[in-house]
Amino acid sequence: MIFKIFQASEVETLFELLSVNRIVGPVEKGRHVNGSTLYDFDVVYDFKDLKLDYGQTIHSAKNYFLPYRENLCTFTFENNDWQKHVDFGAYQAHVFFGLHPCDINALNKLDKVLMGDLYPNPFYGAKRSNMFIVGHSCLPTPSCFCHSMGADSVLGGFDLFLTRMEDEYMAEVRSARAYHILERLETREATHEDHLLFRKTASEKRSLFTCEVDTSDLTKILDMEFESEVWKEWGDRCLSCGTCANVCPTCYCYGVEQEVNMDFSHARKVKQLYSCNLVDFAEVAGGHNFRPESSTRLKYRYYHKHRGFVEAYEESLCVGCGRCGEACLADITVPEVIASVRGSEK
Amino acid sequence: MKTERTFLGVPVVKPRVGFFDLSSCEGCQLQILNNEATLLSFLSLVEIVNFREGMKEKSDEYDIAFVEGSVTRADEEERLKRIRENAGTLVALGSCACFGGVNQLKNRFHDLEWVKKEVYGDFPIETREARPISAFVPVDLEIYGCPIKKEEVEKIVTKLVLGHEISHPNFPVCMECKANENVCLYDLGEPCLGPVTRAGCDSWCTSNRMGCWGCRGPAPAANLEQLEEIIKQKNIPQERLLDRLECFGGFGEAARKMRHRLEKNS
Amino acid sequence: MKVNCNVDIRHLTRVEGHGNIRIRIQDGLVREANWEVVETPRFFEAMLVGKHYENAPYICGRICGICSIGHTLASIRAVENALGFIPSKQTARLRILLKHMETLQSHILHLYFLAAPDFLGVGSVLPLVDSHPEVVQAALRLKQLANDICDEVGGRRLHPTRTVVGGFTMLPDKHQLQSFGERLKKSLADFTSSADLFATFELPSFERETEFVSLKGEGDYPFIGGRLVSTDGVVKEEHEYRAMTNEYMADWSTSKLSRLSRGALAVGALARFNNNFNEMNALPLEISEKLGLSPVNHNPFMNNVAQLVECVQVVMESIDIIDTLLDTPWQESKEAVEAKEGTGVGAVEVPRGILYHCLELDSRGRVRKADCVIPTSQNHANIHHDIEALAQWCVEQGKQDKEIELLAEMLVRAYDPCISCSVH
Amino acid sequence: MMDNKLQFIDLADSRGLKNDRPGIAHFEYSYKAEITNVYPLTATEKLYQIQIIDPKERENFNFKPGQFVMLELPGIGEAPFSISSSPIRHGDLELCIRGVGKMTNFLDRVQRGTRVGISGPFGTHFPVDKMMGNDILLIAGGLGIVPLRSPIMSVLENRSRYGRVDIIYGAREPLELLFTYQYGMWKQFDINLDIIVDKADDKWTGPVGLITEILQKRIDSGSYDDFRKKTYAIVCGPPVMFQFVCDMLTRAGLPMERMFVSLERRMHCGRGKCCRCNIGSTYTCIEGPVFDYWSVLNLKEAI
Ligand SMILES: Cc1cc2nc3c(=O)[nH]c(=O)nc-3n(C[C@H](O)[C@H](O)[C@H](O)COP(=O)(O)OP(=O)(O)OC[C@H]3O[C@@H](n4cnc5c(N)ncnc54)[C@H](O)[C@@H]3O)c2cc1C
Ligand code: SF4
Ligand code: SF4
Ligand code: SF4
Repeated sequence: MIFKIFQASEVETLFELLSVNRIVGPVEKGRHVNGSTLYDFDVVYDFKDLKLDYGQTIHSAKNYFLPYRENLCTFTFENNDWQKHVDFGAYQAHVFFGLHPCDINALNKLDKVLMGDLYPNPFYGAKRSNMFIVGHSCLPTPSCFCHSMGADSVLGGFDLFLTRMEDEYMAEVRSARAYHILERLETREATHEDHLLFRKTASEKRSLFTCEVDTSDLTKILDMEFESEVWKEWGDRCLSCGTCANVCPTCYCYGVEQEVNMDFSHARKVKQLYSCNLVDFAEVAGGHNFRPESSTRLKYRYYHKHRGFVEAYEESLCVGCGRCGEACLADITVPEVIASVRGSEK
Repeated sequence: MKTERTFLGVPVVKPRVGFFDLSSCEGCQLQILNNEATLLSFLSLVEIVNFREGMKEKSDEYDIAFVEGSVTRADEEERLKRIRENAGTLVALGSCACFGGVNQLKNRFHDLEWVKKEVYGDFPIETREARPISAFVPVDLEIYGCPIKKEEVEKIVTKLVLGHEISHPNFPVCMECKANENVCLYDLGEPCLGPVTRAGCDSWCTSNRMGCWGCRGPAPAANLEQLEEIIKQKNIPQERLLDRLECFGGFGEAARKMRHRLEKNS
Repeated sequence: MKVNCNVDIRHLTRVEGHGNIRIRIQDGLVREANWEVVETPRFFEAMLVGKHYENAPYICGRICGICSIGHTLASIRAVENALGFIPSKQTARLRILLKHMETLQSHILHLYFLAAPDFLGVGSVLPLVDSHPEVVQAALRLKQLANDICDEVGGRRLHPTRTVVGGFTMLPDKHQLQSFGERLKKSLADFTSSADLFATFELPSFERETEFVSLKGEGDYPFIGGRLVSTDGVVKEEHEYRAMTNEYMADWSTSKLSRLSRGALAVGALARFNNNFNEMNALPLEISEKLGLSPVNHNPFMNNVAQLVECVQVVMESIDIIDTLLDTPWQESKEAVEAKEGTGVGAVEVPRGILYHCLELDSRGRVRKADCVIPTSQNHANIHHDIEALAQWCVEQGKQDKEIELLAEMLVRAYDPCISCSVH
Repeated sequence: MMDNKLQFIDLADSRGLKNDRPGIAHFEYSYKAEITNVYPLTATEKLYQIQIIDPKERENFNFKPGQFVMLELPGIGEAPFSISSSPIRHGDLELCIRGVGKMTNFLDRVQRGTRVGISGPFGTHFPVDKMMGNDILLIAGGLGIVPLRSPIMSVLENRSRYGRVDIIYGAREPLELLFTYQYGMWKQFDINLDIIVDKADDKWTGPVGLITEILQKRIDSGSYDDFRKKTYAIVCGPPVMFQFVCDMLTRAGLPMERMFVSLERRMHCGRGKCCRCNIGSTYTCIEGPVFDYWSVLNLKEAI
């Protein structure tokens, strides 16, 4: 990895250099009743709108690579025959400016399921291959626990990662393309002092976490506590609304619907991201539901993320971004649920 | 005039349809006309043979009857029964027909004499509690919404004509609201029935920063106890939740119980 | 030849709501000529009692599916007047724009889909799809434009979602507004061709002296708030609306009825035109002249023409409003409003005439008493008298059965009555 | 500045994700096929013979018993179905489908000649090759006979390579029995076929009761050692049924790794992406639908 140092003010130059492309980054979306600012990812046209010091966005950036709704194919009908047309829905490259380590880690996890395995998903793959990612360092929010999930720093999956150190940036350069763009900025080589400062910044960040999840032996504990009463309690609270999955940067499950045009000349097959908390997630034709109670569905969500995925990929499907807990109206948060399952409620 | 068409080799008949209205604002019917861009395609899908608001000719021979509005008078019950007899498929169009709609707001007074007096004084006028049409006749299909969402209606009617089974979303409005990446109304300090209301409107209101009022009725797994808890925790007056639950009649008993509870406590 | 005629129309078509026409003419004598309103009452005024004011616009919008925007705005105005709140200029502009687009879509709906079939000798717009495709296309285009703007400004074309006490929950997108402005400018051409089409329609020359009531514009063609006037010279303030409507009941109608200086009064496009023609822009005036409409006109069939003229007026005003909005930076969309005791009246000109909502609030902002006076209810008595006069006129003209029936239907339709709304 | 413009790369192509590559079942690729015949079997089930139209694709389409395909009716829906025909003979694919939902009820109205989409084959299979030289016990309840028919055919075609073959098939009532026209042929191949129904009608002369009653007799008729070392079982049917049966077999000494079941969960893709069929993080569509019973016991809430 190549490291470069540049003045904080140069980041605007970087933005301008990249702005011939469509840039997606954190912007302000309104004000919470408690006075704090609400952020979300959106297309940014003006550097002034880019809020690099955001805490956490409400939604992840997944709409840009794993859209909530996507056309899987269209059919055209003629004379009792039909043709199927598939379009992966990638038309232009995107620059993601200001992704935090958790969100880049989330992409890396999604890559494993959606680009690896038996049947790589070209809809995702085509978009994923057309991204230029500028990561940005962050400070813990009251609800994030990425360090517990090992996602507070990111080793790959980006082009450039910027760590803010006082009034300078340390840039980790991961791709040749990023290297060439940085050549147009005023940068210098990182010195030993910079390396020390980097470590200091990192350890300061670590000391700021207020929220934690104990993941030791978690896969086994989840199995042991499969029948635990706490699931029922959480289940009673759950609204089965699917909000947690929608804001989650790693939730990818979906449902498919087909619809025919009013003149029967076309049809569409539409995918919609789903959520395992929704009542009919595991319902099959004829009405049998494998998870009829909200507690079994909520439990499944934790099993998939913190047990099953770990077995399959040796890492959890949760990056600890804290979004689901923030968005959940019933205040169901990962740290609390896991603590209660471990029997160590705070 | 039934035109023969096929889809995947299965014959598709162009059904004769009628639109009828009981007590309502007639907005749901109007939504069909409000479909400027696709109106002509809609007309190729069905043959409209009875539509008082839009045409003079009327026929009592129809395959599908769309009935808008709730029943609030004896003559409406009679009309509804006649429509049921004529129609192969009876569709309840909009929240008034499905749940009683805003019309049932007067039911909460229980004293209809007071209601009449409040509006008409001593002038004699006939009315009774507003009820959904399913209280009087079997209903084959319900299309929710106040107003109905035209895109949804088109999808549903296409399926109806094709003979492709129709199912409503089983998840609440929050799903669609999140997919539209809205800021949650609760973050803005406003109440919202999104977590308990059946989706399908594509979060019509919340995408416009208006909290959901539950016009489409409850989602299958609606957790109302928890929503009440949330409203309390967020310091939003309970009354504002009640207003919404009560507005369209979809939450029937739950809303009545809540009113009873609040009135007892105040 | 003596005229004999029985007209019995149950549930008149191509109008909103349920009404019947009954005419009995024996040997050239009009025995009976009635307009009956049989719509079921829904008791909106009672529904609101005890509810917080935030419910009023939301619920009242549901009085009517065609002019839900007007009802919503009237309720909002009533609440704001009761609370002594004056909306910002930006809010006022957006509301007027929204109101105009409702007027446009409603007038177009009436003119092309409900009224035009009579003049073209068909039962509905459906046959026109094949016989007059360009007319239908133009109508759909105009209506869609108006509706699209309602969606963008009000959140929804029917039962709007963004309109609340204090302002809007959300503001329209400026890029969208700009493109709407352009589409509106282009639409003016459609009106010139519409005017040509309407010039070919033969309107009955029937007239009956009528008192016309509307808002009075001061430097503009009025739509929201202001003084109330009549062509008989009555002038009242907004909060004195009861003196302008004088509601009463009659056994032939489930809707309340109104009167002023005479037995009946009329509201609507023709009333607005008759009272405010001097506030109109040049182009609409030009069109009105071309179509033979000049003040004060007492032919109820001319309401159709007045609607067409108003379409042009609201389009031109909307173009200006959009320009102003584009030139001004956005302010906060909504201002905080304090609940307090008070009574407020909101008078709004909706497509069918002047609409009043009056709300009495208690100190916690709950509705103690609500009163809504709907334009069509103000028109019912006049329609009733017009039918009598029309029957008489038909006898004089020697018209026959079918013709009388059609003329009676066309007369009622000309008022563009919104019956379910009038009975609310 | 123009060189900062990111070149749009059609990486989908270079990664082999492109749409137009028949043969490998890429994500949205399906074979166009034609329904060549429809045979009503009972009041609710029909047998569909389906032929992939392109001869090359048809030639390359190979599957193993127990695997399933996704059948697509354009504009109507797509759903998973076990292949019920012989994996060895390259005839038309046979699917036996019950009308229960949106797509299947529409399919019920569809005539021969209709074009459909087929993708797959997907999933794991019954290891019939490994079973050679052993006794085989095939147990089906209700619609479970459908996925079982393919291993049955495959065993028939290599009959001499297997030891004793028993089929135990239970249905609710005689009218619900599937593939009745084939029982005679199965028996000709020296297969012990036991059929039992829950409720007899006037014409029924066979046994009435539960599958387990017949199974008990079968277990009693063999030796424990045969069971432990020489027998494989395939059990298909509703979860309660296969749980009962498998427990019984376990008690009789049949090792759990020698019992196979097929799990049916909701599926929207068949390719391990939609997550709907997951049990924990096990994809029924990739790691299943065929599992040995030991794996099933280890899947939380599988049954
Ligand atoms: C591996 C496997 C093999 C199967 N083999 C057969 C067979 O040979 N014959 C047969 O009749 N049925 C079989 N089924 C069940 C069959 O898939 C369902 O009956 C079918 O999906 C119902 O689809 P629908 O659109 O009519 O129902 P709907 O209820 O309308 O279902 C909508 C969608 O939900 C999913 N879904 C619903 N029920 C099921 C279900 N039981 N299993 C999987 N997905 C479901 C599908 O994606 C379906 O398109 C099998 C299922 C699986 C998983
Ligand atoms: S955990 Fe929370 S966000 Fe997730 S479904 Fe339940 S209530 Fe909704
Ligand atoms: S605004 Fe309403 S619908 Fe949207 S997420 Fe919040 S609670 Fe759910
Ligand atoms: S958001 Fe709620 S109130 Fe609004 S349309 Fe949807 S269901 Fe109805």
